[in-house]
Amino acid sequence: MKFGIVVFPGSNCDHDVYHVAKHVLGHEAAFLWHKDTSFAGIDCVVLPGGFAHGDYLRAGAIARFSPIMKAVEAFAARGGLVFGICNGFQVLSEAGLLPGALMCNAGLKYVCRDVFLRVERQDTPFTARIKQGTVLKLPVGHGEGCYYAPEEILKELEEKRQVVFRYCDAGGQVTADSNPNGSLRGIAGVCNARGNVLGLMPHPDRCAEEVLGNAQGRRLFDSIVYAWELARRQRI
Amino acid sequence: MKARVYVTLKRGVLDPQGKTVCASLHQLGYREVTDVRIGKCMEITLGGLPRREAEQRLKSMCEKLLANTVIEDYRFEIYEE
Amino acid sequence: MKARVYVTLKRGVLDPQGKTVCASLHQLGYREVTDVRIGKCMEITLGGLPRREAEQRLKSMCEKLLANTVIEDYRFEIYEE
Amino acid sequence: MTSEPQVTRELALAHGMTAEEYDRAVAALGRTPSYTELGIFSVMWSEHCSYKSSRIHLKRLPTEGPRLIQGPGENAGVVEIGDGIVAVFKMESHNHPSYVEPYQGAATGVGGILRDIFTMGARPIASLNSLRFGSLDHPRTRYLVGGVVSGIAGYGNSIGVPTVGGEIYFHPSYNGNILVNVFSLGIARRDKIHRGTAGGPGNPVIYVGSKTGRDGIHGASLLASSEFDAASETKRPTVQVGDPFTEKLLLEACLEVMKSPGVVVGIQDMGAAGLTCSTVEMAARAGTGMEIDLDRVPLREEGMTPYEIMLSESQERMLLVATPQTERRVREVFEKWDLDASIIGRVTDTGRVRVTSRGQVVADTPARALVDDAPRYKRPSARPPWQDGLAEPAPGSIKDISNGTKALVALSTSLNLCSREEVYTEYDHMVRSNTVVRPGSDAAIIRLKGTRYALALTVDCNARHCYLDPMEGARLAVAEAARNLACAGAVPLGTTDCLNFGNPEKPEVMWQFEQSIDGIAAACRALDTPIVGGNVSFYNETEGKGIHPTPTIAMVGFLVDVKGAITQWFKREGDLVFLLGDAHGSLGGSEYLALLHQRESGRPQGVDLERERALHDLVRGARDTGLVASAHDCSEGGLAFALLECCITGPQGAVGAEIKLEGKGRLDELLFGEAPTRVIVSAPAECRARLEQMAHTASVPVSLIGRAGGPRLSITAGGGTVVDLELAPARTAWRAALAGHLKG
Ligand SMILES: Nc1ncnc2c1ncn2[C@@H]1O[C@H](COP(=O)(O)OP(=O)(O)O)[C@@H](O)[C@H]1O
Ligand SMILES: [Mg+2]
Repeated sequence: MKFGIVVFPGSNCDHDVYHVAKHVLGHEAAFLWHKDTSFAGIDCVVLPGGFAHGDYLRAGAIARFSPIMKAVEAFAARGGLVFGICNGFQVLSEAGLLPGALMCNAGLKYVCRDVFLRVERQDTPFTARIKQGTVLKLPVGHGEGCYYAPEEILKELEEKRQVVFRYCDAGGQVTADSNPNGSLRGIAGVCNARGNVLGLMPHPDRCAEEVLGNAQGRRLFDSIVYAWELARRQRI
Repeated sequence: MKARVYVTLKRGVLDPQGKTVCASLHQLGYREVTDVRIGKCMEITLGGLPRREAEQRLKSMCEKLLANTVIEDYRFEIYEE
Repeated sequence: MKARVYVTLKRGVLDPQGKTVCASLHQLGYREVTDVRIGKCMEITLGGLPRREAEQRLKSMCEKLLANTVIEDYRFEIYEE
Repeated sequence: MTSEPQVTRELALAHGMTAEEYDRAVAALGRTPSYTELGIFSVMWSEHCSYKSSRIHLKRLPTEGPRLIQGPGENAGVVEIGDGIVAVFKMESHNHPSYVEPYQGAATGVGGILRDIFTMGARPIASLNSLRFGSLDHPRTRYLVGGVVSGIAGYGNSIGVPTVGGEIYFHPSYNGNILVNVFSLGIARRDKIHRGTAGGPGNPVIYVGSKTGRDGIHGASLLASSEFDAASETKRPTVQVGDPFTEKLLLEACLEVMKSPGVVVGIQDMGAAGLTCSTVEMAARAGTGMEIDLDRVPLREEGMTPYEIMLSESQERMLLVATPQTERRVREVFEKWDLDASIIGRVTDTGRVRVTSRGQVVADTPARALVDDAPRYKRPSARPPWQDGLAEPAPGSIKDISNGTKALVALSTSLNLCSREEVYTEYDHMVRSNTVVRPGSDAAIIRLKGTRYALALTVDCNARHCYLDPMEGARLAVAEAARNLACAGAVPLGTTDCLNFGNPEKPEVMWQFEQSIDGIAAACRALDTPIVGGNVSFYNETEGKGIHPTPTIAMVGFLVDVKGAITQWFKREGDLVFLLGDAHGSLGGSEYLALLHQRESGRPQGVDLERERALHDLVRGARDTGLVASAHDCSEGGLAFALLECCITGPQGAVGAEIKLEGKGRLDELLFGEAPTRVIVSAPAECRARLEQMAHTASVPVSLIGRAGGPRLSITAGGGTVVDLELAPARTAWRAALAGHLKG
């Protein structure tokens, strides 16, 4: 399978995702330059972490207008897998591909540390190999990760089960203490209604190898590969 | 021609920065302060457009880029230097 | 009583945000924009002080906390709701 | 064109030059300098740029080694790692600007050191910092801490270079002069290293990056070259605002353009003294000259004079020399990254830097003279009379303790010893996904993708030791840094230093400086870790009060296999705990004396460098044989505090220990006395015999002092329990303490 990694000016984790896709998973990977208007032969588009356009004005606000984003939108509309990690999530929400907004952390500071996440559903391509209710340990690294949406949107998200990950404690309880940024309802990751676009604040790309002391992030990437293969087999 | 654009958090959206500044002001002894809300203020210089058109253009800049209307309100004023 | 405090970067101080937003507006086709400077605007609610005193207090809040006078200028206006 | 002021001796003095220096400039030119030339001479010969007080002493530092590829003299040092890969690193101070505006001062400090690294063709992959602040009861301290930490985070996080370690200390001597020392390391292919030379007369000189503004005119150079006083507030130039986004683009564009060989002839960042320093130094290094036209310099503001353009310290700019054949390629790449690239001149063979503006020559100075003929001073130095008074026998009249639990808790929650988590969680320490050991162990470890190699990084200095005994303090700092690397399983590759001192015109400060240099030199020689570059920051004085001498040492170590990485915390219940090295510590200069008895006195225990080295070899050797589960350097806070750290610093929670110490004499000295050359290791029980055997062979004292496990740390000595501590709450308190102190 082939991952396409969007490079915005200011993307920092583009190489990290590339490394996971290519050297850890052993799949193909290509960078997609933000000024390009199209791409082909890509099975999953990843919008990586970083500070696109310096995150000036608002995180993701300027990047969403990059020429490549039209192509990403079209790709998503065709059912293609789109995965926004951290800054990528911020770009997707600014672009309206995902609901809500990511605001300044409640603690006002950038925060880099491990958090626990509860997987809220298994029936997405990004969690296909992870049982619902599983607690994962992943690192966060962001200054604007506080998820916000108006009450009626939150309701809708819950009804349609679009909340895929929530911050929790080691035992899986969603508590205020385990929430690193003040996100409403502990939301760490949401998908679109169709389930093919996911935004996630924590970084699976930073914990996909044993040498880094934690390989749990790999489970998301393995899920993507698994779901893609399943879909391909069904197509045949 | 210049414009001042004010972007503020919508009512009801929590403003942790404002809260913190308010608390710091209290600490410094400014007990009379009861609330602080923090927003952005942008000063935009624009080339000569008729005022009406400038207004329309500014509105669309705000909607598209300068404000995120999920969480923010905006207003602007146009003035000549 | 309320006050609006505007904190802006001093003339000559680089404004990376403004520069980047300006470039982005150009890309979006707003070629008429020639400059953008981004500052903060704070809405402060204060308990009943005589106006003169409120002015003094606000000035000192700005100098002490709200603005960093090494790189920023400030101004404020007081109004009743 | 505005006419420029007439240059006089008085004007030169107002520029911070001495009368002799001015005469020297006149002699170098053979005439009275123009106003712009005066500006150029004054910055190039400032303390910050010319090292005029330190140069003759820096020569004593060891700058050679089998792995050393580039020592001092370039933008950063280079050492060989293996397989054609090199590490490029350096440390710089940004003390004065950070005191004036902590956020931007620290941020632009990070920006500057990163440019020094990627200028060399290396991709920065890790940063460190070493910070010193005044006491918490100083009204500015909390503001400064918040600003500096956020500034480092703001810049480093945004540009995507992980900040993997550092140190923070508080002491009243820094009340008016904080220290912000930033270190960065990059890696490159050995054959892709670039240097700051302007070779090839005729070649185009290209300006890339941000536009030039009026910020920081005479900034870093002058600010850092004289004492601080109330007047600096008004004299102060506009503070520079950092733009990490532009720097990120600059980084990517520079590395891209340097990837193909031969495109870039030479490249240098514009740091202190901006365009002046970069043109002059590049020409001087190559023995060439340069002609530049200021009309082609991209400007941010209108009406800038030649003087202002030459002296501006606007950030995020570089000067690059290409060839007539490659200049198009350079422009293409910078255009791709939306950056300005403007040909502002050519390399010449005249040996002079000639600057024109609107068709007129505004400066025409010899390049070499500005660099090589810069004044050099052997300033008077003298051991201050008060120095002896500090050495009073340490414990003196202090009453010994009968139980150490309370003191241990006090130390572990004290401002200088509590967990730094509150700070380092604000730094992205994981971006680039190489961080194998995060902040919080003796040294950080990063792996090198595509190889089995890893690097260990640490930065150390105990300024109290340096104050009490500058020579020994410097030796101790180097020894501690090397010990930290050994405890991580690494061999030192090289060292960079940042020498922070007071006013060099004071003989006592100069004495401290000279002593420190000799201490560093001796220790680096003995421990085989050459100095690859560094920085000197003098004039850290406010109204006559200087800082403790603070020669910060940053050291880089090498692991052939990342699997050999060691961390400091106990891993398993039942592992045996050993002390390698001498059991005895001294209260002289200890944290215990300072914190609990408000005394900064006594002699820090000196280091025997041969024994130190044997200890490091032993730790690494034992690791290679699979005999260590953890290794921890035993420094501030003594044996008891080091043991506590072994128990509570692990990310998974506390692992207790039962410890039995032998020792006669004072209990406080036994528990909290400090000494170099000591490491606490834990190892599985079956390893005991072999570990002891290895230690004996290496002539390193070894004692089995206990066993890991349980929820408590208990220490017995002389038959009684002297420490008994429940670890879960102790760990929580240790972790939360810094936030508490800073909240006030
Ligand atoms: N304390 C020191 N030890 C070793 N080398 C030093 C020291 N201080 C400065 N140097 C070297 O002197 C040269 C000039 O340093 P510097 O002027 O700080 O560079 P920059 O222009 O990047 O600030 C560098 O090569 C630096 O490594
Ligand atoms: Mg340099």
